[in-house]
Amino acid sequence: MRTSPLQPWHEVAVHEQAQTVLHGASGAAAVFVGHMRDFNEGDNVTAMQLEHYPGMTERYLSKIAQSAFTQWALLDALIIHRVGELHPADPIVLVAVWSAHRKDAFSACRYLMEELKSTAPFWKKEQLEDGSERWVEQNTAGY
Amino acid sequence: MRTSPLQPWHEVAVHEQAQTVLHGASGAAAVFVGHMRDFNEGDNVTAMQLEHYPGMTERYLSKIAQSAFTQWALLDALIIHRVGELHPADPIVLVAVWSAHRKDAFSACRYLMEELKSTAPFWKKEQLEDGSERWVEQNTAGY
Amino acid sequence: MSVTVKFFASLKDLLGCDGATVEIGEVASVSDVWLQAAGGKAMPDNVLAAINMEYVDQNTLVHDGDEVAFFPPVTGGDK
Amino acid sequence: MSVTVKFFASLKDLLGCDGATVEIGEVASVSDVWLQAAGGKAMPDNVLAAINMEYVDQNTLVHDGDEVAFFPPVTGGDK
Repeated sequence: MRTSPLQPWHEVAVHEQAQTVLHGASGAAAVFVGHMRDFNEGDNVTAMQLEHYPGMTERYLSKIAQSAFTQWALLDALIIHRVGELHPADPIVLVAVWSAHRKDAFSACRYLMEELKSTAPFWKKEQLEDGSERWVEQNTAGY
Repeated sequence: MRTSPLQPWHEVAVHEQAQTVLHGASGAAAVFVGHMRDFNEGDNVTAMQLEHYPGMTERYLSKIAQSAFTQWALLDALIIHRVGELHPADPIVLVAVWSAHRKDAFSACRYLMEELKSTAPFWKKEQLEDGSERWVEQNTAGY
Repeated sequence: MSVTVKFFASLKDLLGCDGATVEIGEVASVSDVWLQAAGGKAMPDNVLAAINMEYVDQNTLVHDGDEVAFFPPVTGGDK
Repeated sequence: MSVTVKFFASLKDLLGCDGATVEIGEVASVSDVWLQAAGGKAMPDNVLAAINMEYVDQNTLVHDGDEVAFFPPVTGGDK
């Protein structure tokens, strides 16, 4: 959980450099970064408050990661999620996975994102252009 | 095509920063980086020569990218591939895709990698620990 | 027995409260805890619940000392 | 007619040559070009061919001025 701005590509580079066990063993890194958009459900969004449930959110991120490690041959994984106030274009979430093979890296990275989105307790309150605020309480149907 | 060492995460960060059209519009970046492993087909590998067909390789990378843009709602894509001499842990290939939505970003990133691996003309000559060399001419069955 | 109650996101706004400690009879479910803690306000549709940071359904029985949380659907965002 | 021939990777090693310009009769397929250019060496299994940087099969006819390339399977690596 990160309350300050996130520089996702820098985080990945630093992490990968430090994890010497990856060097030569990892053939595949799959990374997803979610950014805040300036438009949602037909409205321009100027800012967002990202709330979480301290303790439970970390617990579920850890569960999800453990589950990925049992399903695929992974060497390492890194998950960082912003909380607090965000603005359009700010990175919200980083999921990075390292494996010997790309199939495992891709599958695990996508699984981690889908599970994170559906089970980790995060809530978004959007601030719109007209100054009003709203909680985002439904995933957009389908996509 | 890149003959000098590749710093993939730095490339992605710089590209994303420069493409201001992404800022606020892109909700999802999916990135794959392939690294050289120190072990292949049961042998320790100390170096690798990556050969390509100048002109045809670029042509096929461009075809693949165009095909991805027709299949998914993408905002941007970046593909960089090393050629020349590589050593274990060196980045070989970077594929990065930006989209409003994660589904498109993930699907397109994976598609680009699979197509790149199966159609873009690249050949690997491995140098083994005992000094011998061999061309890698078959994809490992299945995975 | 006594349980700690937490409300998150829009429920916190709805109830004007982010949590409380409530006293409740020995046999009580998660929805009984809501009735006790929410000051008579009906539970909105789709509210999720957790006991001690694990998802549970509304019929699950609570135990003395439990932390019972209520929150709206998680909003990881669209796909 | 005249076509430019290129060999890549292990074929270059096998033939000791990375390319040539060959003269060939007016109706010639890709495999005819191989026969002409490879100095009598049989074509290994799985060799791929391209004309003017587009994949073609071995029966495709070539035209004057074409660039005909032969190479082993591309080795993007395992999955």
